[in-house]
Amino acid sequence: MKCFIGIDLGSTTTKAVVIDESRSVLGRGITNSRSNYDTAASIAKQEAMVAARFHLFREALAKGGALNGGLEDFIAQLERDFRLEQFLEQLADLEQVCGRNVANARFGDAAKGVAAALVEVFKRLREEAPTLFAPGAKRKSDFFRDIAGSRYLAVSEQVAKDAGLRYDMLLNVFDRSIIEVENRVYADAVKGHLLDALERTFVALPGTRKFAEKIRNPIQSVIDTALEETYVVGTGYGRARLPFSKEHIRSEILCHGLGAHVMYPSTATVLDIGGQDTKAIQVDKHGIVESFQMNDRCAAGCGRYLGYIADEMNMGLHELGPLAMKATKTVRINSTCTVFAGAELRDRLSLGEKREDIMAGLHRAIILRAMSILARSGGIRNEFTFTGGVAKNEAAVKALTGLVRENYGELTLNINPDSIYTGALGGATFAWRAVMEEGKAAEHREAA
Amino acid sequence: MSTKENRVTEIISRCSALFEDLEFGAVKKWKAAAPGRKAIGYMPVYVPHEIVHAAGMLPVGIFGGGDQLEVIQGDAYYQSYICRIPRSTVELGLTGRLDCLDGMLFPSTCDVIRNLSGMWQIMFKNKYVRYVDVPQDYDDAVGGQFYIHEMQQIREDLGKLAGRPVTDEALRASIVVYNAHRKAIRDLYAYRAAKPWQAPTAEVYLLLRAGCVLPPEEHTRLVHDYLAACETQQRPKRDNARVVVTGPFCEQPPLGLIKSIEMSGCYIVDDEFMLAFRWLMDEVEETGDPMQALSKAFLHRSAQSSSKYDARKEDKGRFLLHQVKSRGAEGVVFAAPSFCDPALLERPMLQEILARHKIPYTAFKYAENTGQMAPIREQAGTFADSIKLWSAA
Amino acid sequence: MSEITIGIDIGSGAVKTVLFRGEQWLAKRVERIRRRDPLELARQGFDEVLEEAKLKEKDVSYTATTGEGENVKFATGHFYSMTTHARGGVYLNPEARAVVDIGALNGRAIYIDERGKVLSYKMTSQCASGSGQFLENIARYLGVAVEEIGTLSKTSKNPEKVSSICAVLAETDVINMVSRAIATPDILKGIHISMASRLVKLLKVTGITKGTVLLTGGLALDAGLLAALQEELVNEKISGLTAVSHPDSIHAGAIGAALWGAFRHRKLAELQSRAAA
Amino acid sequence: MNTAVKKQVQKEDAMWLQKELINRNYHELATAREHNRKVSATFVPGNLNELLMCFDFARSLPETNALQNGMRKKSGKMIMDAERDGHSEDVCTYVKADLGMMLQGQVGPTGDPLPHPDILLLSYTGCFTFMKWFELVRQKYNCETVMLHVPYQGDGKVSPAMRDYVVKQLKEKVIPSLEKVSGVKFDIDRLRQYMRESVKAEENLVRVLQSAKQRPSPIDGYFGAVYYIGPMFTAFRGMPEATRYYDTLWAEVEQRMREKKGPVTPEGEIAEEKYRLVVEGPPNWTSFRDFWKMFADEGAVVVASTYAKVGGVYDFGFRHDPERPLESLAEYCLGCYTNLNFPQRIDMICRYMDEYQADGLLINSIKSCNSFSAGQLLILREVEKRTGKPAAFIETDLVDPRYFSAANVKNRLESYFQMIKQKRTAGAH
Repeated sequence: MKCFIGIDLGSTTTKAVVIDESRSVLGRGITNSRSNYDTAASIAKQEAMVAARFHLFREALAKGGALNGGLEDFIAQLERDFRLEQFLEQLADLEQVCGRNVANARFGDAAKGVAAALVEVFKRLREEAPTLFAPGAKRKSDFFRDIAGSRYLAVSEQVAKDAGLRYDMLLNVFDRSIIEVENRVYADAVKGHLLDALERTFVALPGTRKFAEKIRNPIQSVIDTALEETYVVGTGYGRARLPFSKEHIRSEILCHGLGAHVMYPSTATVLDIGGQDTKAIQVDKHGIVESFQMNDRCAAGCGRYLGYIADEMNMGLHELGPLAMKATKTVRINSTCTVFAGAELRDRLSLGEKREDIMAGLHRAIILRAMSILARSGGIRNEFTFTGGVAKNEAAVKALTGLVRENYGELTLNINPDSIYTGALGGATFAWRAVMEEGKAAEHREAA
Repeated sequence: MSTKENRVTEIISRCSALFEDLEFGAVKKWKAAAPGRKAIGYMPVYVPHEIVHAAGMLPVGIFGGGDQLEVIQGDAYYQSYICRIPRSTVELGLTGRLDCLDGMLFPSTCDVIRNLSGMWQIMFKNKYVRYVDVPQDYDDAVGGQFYIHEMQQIREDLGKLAGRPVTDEALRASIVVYNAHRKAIRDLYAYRAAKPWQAPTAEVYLLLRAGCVLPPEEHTRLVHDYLAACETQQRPKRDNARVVVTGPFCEQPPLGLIKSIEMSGCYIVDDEFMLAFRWLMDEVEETGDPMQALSKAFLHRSAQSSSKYDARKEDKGRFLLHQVKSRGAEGVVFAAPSFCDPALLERPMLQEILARHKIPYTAFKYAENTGQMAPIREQAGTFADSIKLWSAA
Repeated sequence: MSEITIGIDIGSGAVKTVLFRGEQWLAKRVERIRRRDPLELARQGFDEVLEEAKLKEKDVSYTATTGEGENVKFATGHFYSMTTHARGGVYLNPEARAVVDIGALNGRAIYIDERGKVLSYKMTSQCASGSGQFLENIARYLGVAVEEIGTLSKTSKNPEKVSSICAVLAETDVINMVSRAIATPDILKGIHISMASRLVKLLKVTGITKGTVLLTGGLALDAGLLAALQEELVNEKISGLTAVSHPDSIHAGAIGAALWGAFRHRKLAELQSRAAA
Repeated sequence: MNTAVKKQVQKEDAMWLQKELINRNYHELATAREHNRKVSATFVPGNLNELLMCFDFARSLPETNALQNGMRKKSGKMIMDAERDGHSEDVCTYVKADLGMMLQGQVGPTGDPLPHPDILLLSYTGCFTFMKWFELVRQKYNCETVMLHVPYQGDGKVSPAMRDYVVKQLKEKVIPSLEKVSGVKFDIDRLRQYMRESVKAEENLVRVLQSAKQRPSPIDGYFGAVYYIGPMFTAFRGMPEATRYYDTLWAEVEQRMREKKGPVTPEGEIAEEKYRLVVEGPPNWTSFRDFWKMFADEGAVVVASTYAKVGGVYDFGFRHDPERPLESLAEYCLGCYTNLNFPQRIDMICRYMDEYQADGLLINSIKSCNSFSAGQLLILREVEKRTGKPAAFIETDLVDPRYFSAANVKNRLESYFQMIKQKRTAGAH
């Protein structure tokens, strides 16, 4: 089937959206942007394609009617099992690379001990893996680097202590190995993982086993359906580095404007807070950009700021918002300089301020900065759409909602859980237009 | 209850309330006390307050928004490499907090404040706005004549605004009021330099800031009261280094920064805060042609600051050296607002002169909303340490 | 018998602890913070140096903190870090006439005399792309252990300079470099050069023209940085300065704190005995 | 000889003439001491070239030196040197490039040594930093300094008092100082003669700049204009050589107009004029060609710029007047672009947008220059409001290579051009 793909290569994450001929979203994929942009784009695209398969599974299974009532649970379980399969493969890969790197590192006499410790660390990681993907389990992030990294740090600190080894050495091995592992695309493995996951799901949900064939067949046929990459449009911060021709590239401003318009056709003002930039965009009723403003050469107040804070607090990015929501007051934070955020945080803590109150202040500081960029672009008009990774953060949303009301009165505020994909959706829509409206040939997308 | 001991606290908490009131309640109250009263704002650095006063109006010092104002709209007008004060001032204006002002005077400080005068004309079309150019030529016949013209224009404008011309009589009377005010401020500075532990700069600063929103007569009384109250109590004297703080002549540091300098072991014995009140260094002639008198005071007896031209090479740094010597300071702290062209361009010249006179100095930058005091404490603390631990060695 | 003093230097990257008996150095500890609570690490360091020196808490006459240690509850007193680095620098290398301390966030150049008196100093402000924290983040990203940074950097033939001043944007610069297949040593060297250039600038501003410059702080043992600094000094034709490091450079702040602690202890004792008399 | 070849030769004429002028001036400066000539330094806005010529000064313009060093990629090091000498990162990089050059031994952009000036004519017009700049030079090198304070047009007009003040300073301060330092007696007829030359050149410069009203524009009114204004804004206004340069230039531009040709860029001719822009703010010099290429590659032509008026606004009718020499010099100084207040600057840009049929306004905000930059975002908003045309904002610096982020600028420019295009296609529907 024909697929139109938009890829938004951001500074921290890379997003992809796949839409079909009727412009319905088939799937969304996200990964952390890494040093290799091709890889990031491929992985995001692959993730979106996997999501598209799940979308098609759901449709096919619904049609088959075998899972009456239990469809959503089944799909959710299948997805978790698929993630676990993926995780285990990458973990095995990581173990192998780590092993190789211990041999190469100059640890001298300690090398043996480190190698032994690694075996123990990975044994524990493998054992606990299913709990990470159990129903209701909370993960700090969805990316392998983050999940594996945070667990590795925790487990290896314990292992090192028990073995009387230097913790630093274990960290070192991880640091030098992860980059290699995360830059690998496991494209060939997807089908296999899906099928393996299916078997796991039958185990997890034994009640479904009696319909095994009625389930397996439609799934197999979806797996066998070719998803054709009809047209790809790239956008985002790193778009210039995508291996696409100029025809296939649009500025992220246009894509965000269009993406927001597609999600909410009455959008007039769009705010996007990304990793390194904040964009305020004014669009007309056709989704055409009228004006825009971005932050300047200083990345203060961008999403990456929260990343630094999370590191500083030893928390996951997802956990910051909920903590800030517990605040009983808002500590005033004036510096939105990312690098100094940690220093400011420590300053406040040492003055006896509570973590949650400081968090609320930090979120407010980011949003204040965004409010200024919005004011620069001509203010907020109805309807107002908030997109980007930070839009998922409830504390940021709360601060924004309050400030918008104070400064612009009541208006419609659109925030979508999928808003991080806005730029990619715009890109996919441009791809769709190129073929369906402008009759562009589905020329080859990626040069070698 | 008003015992002698808490009179200081009383005065300072009043000043503190005035300082924190970003709604300018004191100005509104003054205006409401009699019908038809008008208030004219001025930004830091010198404008002839006497003319505003003689027109029966209240001169109001607008010294930015400090660290308690959330700047949203103001930031929309300025790039990150422009100092803070214009953006917080724009914020004050756009949020209606300056509606109580009937006009604004923008002194000749630097290009940023100069441009702000034109922006104000566009943003606040119904208000009286004027850029006050001061001569950089100090001859009575050349710069003086131009300056008198400039002041004359303001005098006529304000006369129109007031509905009656500003008479020479009124101007002379205002000169007398301001001479008394300047005298009070000079006394305050002399007192602090003599007993810095009795009049900490955080207090002196708040007291000065009260002068932004109070009529000069009332502020003069307040300064006298404070000085009298200070003498009634003994405060502990600490082993601190005596320093002159130079640089903050326009955008003001947060109060926390002033406290941090003191906490890290420095007594501030002279400074450039609120230089607007001390611009004319001694008494202005109270008889004769008042415009001539004001012009002469400006041309020949006004403070040296980085926003002013030094006609001769040998004039550079004289004022600062005088501050150091006359106040018995042991060192100089250059505290300049980030991106402040006048202060930062002046700094190397002054430092060279201090080095020549073997006066130690340290330097850092701040913004009116600086939140992190640790680097400030570290630098001021090391400076104080090095003076204290080693001065006898 | 000389008094026992402990110096604790809480930086933003690591906590350093030393124990002295008079001028005699008995024990040391360094613990990278890596997302842990610095105050707990300070206590841990305190206990560990005591254990190493086979002493008890009650034997300690003065515990001095420096760096971000103003809130250590069990400390006797606090000294500002440039004061302590100066003193510690001269202790480690009596020839030192300047101390350059590169911490995780700020860099400092301190011009001193032969007694460790601070003559002048300069600290970096704002925007931290040239900071230790930045280098460490990048190294982690590149999969390079902190100890290896220097060795790798020294093999660079074509260092690639980082142009952004904002550390966040500089991160992207580096990510771009990786995607352009710039070799790891060239990236690291590029960062070293930009750091060295900032440090030389700081040094020049302090007014020092000749003598030995001792690197202290967490990055002092980074041979790549030292090399870049020496090259920058040559490039800038400040040939009167020689940059050196010391195996114990990382402890300079803590040493200074311990020594100043002893000084204060004697002073306090003197005052007390005078009061008693 | 066919016409194509002839055209090429003509094109080279103006460029070659200019290059020769500049090189000769640097040579004159380098050899001033041996020829017993005194050296003056002054600034571009309000530069009193005709007056300085009356005293036989070899004339140096520190801003031009800095920008030439910027274009030759030498300024980065100079700025670092000045910062190491104690100057703040925050302040104007022209000043630091100049002071850095002095610290490096005062070798000018062409490699010729530059002598320390005998007199600094501080024409304090439209820029606060000028004042500190010459104070800094004075303190370090002990040069004689004379201040010419030009009041700001705070009310948007030049009052008789302002003009009288400037004239009085010219008579009582500037001219006597110049006489004293140079040893040459002031001759007002000589001044008149130079001013007559100025007028001729000014007429042609205005013609050249206004040729951009044509579609396609034969010139680029920003990147190209930087070259066209060179002789006029620096040490050559009032010289017959400058008059010749502008004659030649105008002949070339006229020819291109007749042939309906677009501007010539360093990368060749612009084939298709896709976007017509007005630009506010000075250019970046350290990446000047790359910067221009970002426009040229997209078919964007700048039809008018405020920077081309920084050393004098001639296109609204001002000419030096030999009949009222000192008054006219005063009016010239008072009328420079950066001495205009905000409402005037906005009016001027709106007028350009209209008269030159521009698609939009681009502001290149320069970190170094508060005189230009402080408040530009208000200009942006007002112009958008008044013209209905889109405006965009980028940030660079004059001569500090650290402040030119090519990726950043390109990203914004691309987005801007795509936006104009998208709007245009939408409008056509």
